[in-house]
Amino acid sequence: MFELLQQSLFSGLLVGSVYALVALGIALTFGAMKIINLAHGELVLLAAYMAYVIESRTGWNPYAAIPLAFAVTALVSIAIYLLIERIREHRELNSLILTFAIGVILTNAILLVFASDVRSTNSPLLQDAVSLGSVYAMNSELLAFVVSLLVMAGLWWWLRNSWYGRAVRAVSSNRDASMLMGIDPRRVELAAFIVAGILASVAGVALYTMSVVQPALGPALTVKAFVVTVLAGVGSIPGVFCAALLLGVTEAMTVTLASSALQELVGMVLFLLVLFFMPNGLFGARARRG
Amino acid sequence: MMRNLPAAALLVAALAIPLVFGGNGYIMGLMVSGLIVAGVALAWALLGNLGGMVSFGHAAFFGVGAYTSAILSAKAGLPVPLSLLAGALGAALCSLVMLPALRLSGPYFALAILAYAHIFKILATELSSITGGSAGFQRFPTLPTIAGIDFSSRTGSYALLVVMVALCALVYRAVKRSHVGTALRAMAESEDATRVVGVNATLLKSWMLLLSAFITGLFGAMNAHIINFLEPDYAFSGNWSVLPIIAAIFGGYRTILGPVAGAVLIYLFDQIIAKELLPVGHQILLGLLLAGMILVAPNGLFGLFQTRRKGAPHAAA
Amino acid sequence: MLRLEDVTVRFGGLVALKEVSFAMGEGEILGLVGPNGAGKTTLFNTISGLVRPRTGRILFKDREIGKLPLHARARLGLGRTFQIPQPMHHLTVRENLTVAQVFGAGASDPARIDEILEVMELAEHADRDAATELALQELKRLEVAKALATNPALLLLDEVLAGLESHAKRRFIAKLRELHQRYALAIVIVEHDIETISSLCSRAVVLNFGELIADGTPEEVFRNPAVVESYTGTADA
Amino acid sequence: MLEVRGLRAGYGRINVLWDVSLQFPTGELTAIVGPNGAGKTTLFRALMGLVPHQGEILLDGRPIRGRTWDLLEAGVVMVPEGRMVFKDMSVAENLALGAYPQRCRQARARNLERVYALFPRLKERHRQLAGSLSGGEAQMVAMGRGMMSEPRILLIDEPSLGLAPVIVKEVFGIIRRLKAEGVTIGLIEQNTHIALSVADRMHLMRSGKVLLSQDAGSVDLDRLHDLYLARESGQVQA
Amino acid sequence: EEIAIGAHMPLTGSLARSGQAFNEGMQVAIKVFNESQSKHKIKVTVIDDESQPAKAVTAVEKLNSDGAAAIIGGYGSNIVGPASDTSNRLGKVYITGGAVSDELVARGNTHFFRINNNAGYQRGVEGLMQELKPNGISIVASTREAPALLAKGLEESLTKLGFKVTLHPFDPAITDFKPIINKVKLQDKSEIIFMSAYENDYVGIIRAAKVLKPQVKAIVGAWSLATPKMYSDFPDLMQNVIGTTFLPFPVEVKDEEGKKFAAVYKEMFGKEIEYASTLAFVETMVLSEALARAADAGTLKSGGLLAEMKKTDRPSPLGRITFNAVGDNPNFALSMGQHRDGKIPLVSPAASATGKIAYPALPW
Ligand SMILES: Nc1ncnc2c1ncn2[C@@H]1O[C@H](COP(=O)(O)OP(=O)(O)OP(=O)(O)O)[C@@H](O)[C@H]1O
Ligand SMILES: Nc1ncnc2c1ncn2[C@@H]1O[C@H](COP(=O)(O)OP(=O)(O)OP(=O)(O)O)[C@@H](O)[C@H]1O
Ligand SMILES: [Mg+2]
Ligand SMILES: [Mg+2]
Repeated sequence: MFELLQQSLFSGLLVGSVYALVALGIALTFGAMKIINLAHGELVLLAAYMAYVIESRTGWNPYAAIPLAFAVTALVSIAIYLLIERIREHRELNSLILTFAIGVILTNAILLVFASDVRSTNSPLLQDAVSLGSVYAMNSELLAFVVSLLVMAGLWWWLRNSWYGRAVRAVSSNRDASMLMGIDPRRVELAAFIVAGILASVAGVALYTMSVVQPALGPALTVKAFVVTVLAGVGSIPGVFCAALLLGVTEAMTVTLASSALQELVGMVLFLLVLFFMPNGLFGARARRG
Repeated sequence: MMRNLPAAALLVAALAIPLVFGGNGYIMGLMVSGLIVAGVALAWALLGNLGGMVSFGHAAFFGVGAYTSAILSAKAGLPVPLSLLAGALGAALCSLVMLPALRLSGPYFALAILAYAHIFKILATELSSITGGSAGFQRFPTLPTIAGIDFSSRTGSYALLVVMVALCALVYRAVKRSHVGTALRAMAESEDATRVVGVNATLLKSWMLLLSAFITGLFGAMNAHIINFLEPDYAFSGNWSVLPIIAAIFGGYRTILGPVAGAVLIYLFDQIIAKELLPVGHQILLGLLLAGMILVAPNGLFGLFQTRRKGAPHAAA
Repeated sequence: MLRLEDVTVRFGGLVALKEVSFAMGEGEILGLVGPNGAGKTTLFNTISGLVRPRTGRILFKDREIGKLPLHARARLGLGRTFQIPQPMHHLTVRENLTVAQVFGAGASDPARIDEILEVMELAEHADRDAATELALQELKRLEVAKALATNPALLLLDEVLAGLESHAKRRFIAKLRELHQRYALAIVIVEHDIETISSLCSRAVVLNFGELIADGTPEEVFRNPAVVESYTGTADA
Repeated sequence: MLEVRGLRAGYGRINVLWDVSLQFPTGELTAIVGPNGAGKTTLFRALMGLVPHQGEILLDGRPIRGRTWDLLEAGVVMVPEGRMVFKDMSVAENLALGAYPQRCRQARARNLERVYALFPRLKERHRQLAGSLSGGEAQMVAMGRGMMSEPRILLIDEPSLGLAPVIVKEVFGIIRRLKAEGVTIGLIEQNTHIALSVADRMHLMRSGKVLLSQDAGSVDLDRLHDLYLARESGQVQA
Repeated sequence: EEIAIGAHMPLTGSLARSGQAFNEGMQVAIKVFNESQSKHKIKVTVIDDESQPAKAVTAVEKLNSDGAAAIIGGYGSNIVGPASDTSNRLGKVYITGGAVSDELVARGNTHFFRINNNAGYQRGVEGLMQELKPNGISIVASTREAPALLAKGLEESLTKLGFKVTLHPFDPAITDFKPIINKVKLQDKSEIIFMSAYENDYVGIIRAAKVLKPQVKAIVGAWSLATPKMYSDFPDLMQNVIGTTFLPFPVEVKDEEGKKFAAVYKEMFGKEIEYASTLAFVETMVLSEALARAADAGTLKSGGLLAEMKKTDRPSPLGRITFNAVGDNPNFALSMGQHRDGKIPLVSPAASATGKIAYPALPW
């Protein structure tokens, strides 16, 4: 029994780290700009397919695809922002619909270009098993864990130490007042979207190396990421990481102790419980105002 | 008189369609599906517009309505008209479980409802002794023949749905025009301000959730008896959450007729025009249409027609 | 009419109100003054139900209202304004008043609303969108109008006169007097302008760091050394 | 020197300013008074590029094309009413944002100390969300935030609004000090007496027009009074 | 004489992969049939049902109103169910190769035909198990409709055959299978992992098994596993894995029809035939022939097709095809094929085997 739990705890942590990677981009645009980018899952997916393109064409390690993936996701991300920027009324609701529409467009574009086949890495190096004591993992999973830790730290540092982080939040808090501070709202928001693009590109490549991708995956990724974001509490980047790990572990434990058919159920119940009893999320310090 | 023009036009169109296409099962089938979406879109818009709550999970009510009605009519032998009502009530009852979510605002509420939809879907899969599990549930009665009208025929279903959509629209209108409607409109963005003048915000919002769930459940139940097959993936499909949102926004979710017209138009556009142009991936056109609409006419099709009411929100600067 | 007994409010480590007790009678106009952050708005929030006190009782019309929800207190006849105006969004000025009247006073009376619009000099703005098309002073008048529409017995006014130029201020004060007479209103008013308090109120209480430090006629209160030190400062700066 | 010529501005369907022309001479304090709804705030907002407008705005004789953030870099800063703080950010973050323009980022720590010294209450509450501050405290944040950016030209909208008398005195002390340091100041103030005590020149606005412009030393209070009450109209130069 | 028929296929949505393969097989059949004789020309209109029942129902209605003589059904029992109901109501013959639920033939629809069924898959797997005689079988099954049905059926029948069976149903949203495989490894300790799922799940499950290396002797799966495509996409994962199929690879089709099919398929789509396309090919051929017979007899307009369908009795790449009273094909049974260095020999049942099973059969 102990061995069983040990392995599932470990697996849960690794899966959680990918949830975190996917969630960070959403957490950034939502936490900072109150804009939920419903096309974020598709951005991640797009990056994953770039990894597939690079791997299948050149045989290189999928991680070599990060520059290409970044170029593509950043472009799409910028396009998304330029469209959102044109919305004047009811920005929060309308941007939701707009990004949803963009997600539909991307999903179908991916379907048209890459067909509905399932894709995943073939690199033996990444797929090889490693054991840490009595627990096992794929190389790619450990790598993704480390990458997600680094990315999280990087993002956290950026939001903390660059003027952008504060500025983005100021813009979403009060646009006019932020302009009076000398902030160019478009510039900082665009920067946030580009960073979200970077995050998506890394997440996509990591996803490709340790899981299976297919065109219809986008919305599921977005929802999971958003659940993690809310679980964490808006505005807390380390919180996203912890919440993602918690979700991963909870799911793995459900599989081990009960049935794998209940995994999603337990995840959702956990989410609701947190939402009702800790409306600010597990790590969100800020008051949520109506 | 001018104000009722769109409504009159819609009514004429609704009457004309069976006269022109009555023999064409395909068109009538599309209309029926479109009207189902229209009903849910209306319910969604009611909650969104009056309750100020954006829901991502109306599939929950839709599915519960469908299963409740199907199971009661098949296993308990309830006559279908009653089971439809029971389905609607079942959905409303389910929304009681969601009342705690009313404390949440904006995206938090939307996501909480989505979580509920997931949970109900998984329950429907797991409680296979009642629901038939993922294998699905079939062989339950179709819509009955009453007073010589066979409601299970395409034209019969169509007539039923037109009447139901119209009834729900009237209820919606009555609520919206009442003082309750005015108070609800304000509550979305200024809850404290409304409460200190004596509005019991929680209660009013609860009523809206209940009403919206009721309507959605009703249409879910009708759809079940029209399609005559249920399985969790279908009854609780994300489509029942997403399509109505698209339709409502497209038509103008702050209007009453917008969601209805939006649903039918979007559905027909997607199925007739988009599918013709792009057999695979035709939803890309839907996406483009929706994105364009939000950018060009954020208040939807009907919002475009409506002369801007004095004092309506407008963009400053 | 209104009685507070040992009301204490905390925000985390901060004691915003410390065992505050006072009572006021029917038809009284009470001035509530004190330095910034003394707890005046918090006191209003506590009475109207936005903030739950840690300890203490609040009695209104001889009824304990400490556990009642916001809307119930409003229906009992507690009207209040917000220091930072909070109009009801998406509604016109007139609709704001209608909602307040229907839900707060329990009856619909368009004539009365017209009257309030007239009195509060909002008639010309009646059909503007309250949240996006009014300037600050208009919003403040709307605050008072909304509270009046609920047909209150007690009106809590939080700095409704701040920022008015002197003539407008005088006009407003006269109006308040008239309302007070006509509807037999009891009023608690927060104001930083000593003159206003002196001319309008028969009695004033002073809060400082959440504590009630003085209670009496405005003259008495403003002569109180503690008040002078913490609030008015020396006569000339 | 900041100058406007023939400024027209408004909100959507409503026009508020009608051909307003006035100057904020370098190193002087220019007070603007006038009844409520006269368009004083709108004038400042238009100057800062927050409200669409027609007419010319000149900074040191050169026309500026109203990009708010360029103005900030050039040292033109506005202190809005306390409602315009960043409600869901802490006091410290609000103040830090005041130092956003490139030119004053270096001196952020020093300026923060200065602001905390002037408003000790803000130092106590530096972690509190600005949205939960009392009205007066929020006003202090707005004022402090403006001072974080080392303004060359400072436009202040009703700094005394909602402040206790002691604090009002302090704030005007600060304004005097800033003026002494050579900052050009535009001030909107309801209290004519206080305004006159610090101003070099005074303009009276009414219904979106400047009706009276006078040197502070030679203000005719009766005239002012009359104009407030609208017994007279028309442009008056003194 | 041109005969118009219609088809609804899930070209988009969750079942798009299978729908595409079905569509290809069907197109090849039409071509082969039209070229094989010159009297009749079959024309097919395909509508995307988006993997949704309501869309499939309207598709059937549209095809009917456009004058289709019969309808070829799509994939997935939940979609075929309501669609074939509608077709039945409209009096149109409906044939499918993608809906295996037993419920479908219990409805008493007179115009419903299908060439495959759950029982056929079960029989294939049961045969293999009886040959291997493992001490225990762990079934890892998606809770989606078809996989869940197969898993349920197998759990019952294998238990009846005396095997120790453990069922692990999983939510389709799952991506990490290590916790499940870990249970197999530490709790079940069975010798066989049987997967009833779809392609993406197979990849995930086998990867997890490769990492945790449970003491199993074989990894076996259901549909869409023993296909050349899976091997070419994931060679490291598929080696030695066993799945249901009926054709070895490279295709060693003995019958003329199969050879023809493979050749035309390669010509049209540039790849080898696979499992789903073969199903579609066969159903389309069966239908086409019945249509031709009815047209020859001049009864096509007067409902003669139904009678001709019932008379069907022909060999096919899938084996013999006949229809019983409820429209089911009682002869349907599958073989098991094993991935071996890019080839897929049939390893069970012994009668149709083209190679010997490598056992233990593991990709590591
Ligand atoms: N939600 C809250 N969390 C933390 N502190 C709060 C909260 N609300 C109020 N405070 C603090 O409590 C104190 C009292 O605030 P209150 O608004 O009652 O002051 P006030 O007397 O109305 O002052 P002013 O004259 O400036 O409006 C202030 O210091 C304020 O910062
Ligand atoms: N956002 C807005 N939309 C529409 N009209 C507005 C808006 N803001 C202000 N106004 C109108 O513009 C006019 C001038 O407003 P402004 O705020 O400039 O006045 P002010 O002179 O600053 O007065 P106060 O002393 O009240 O601050 C007012 O009549 C007001 O109705
Ligand atoms: Mg206050
Ligand atoms: Mg102003």
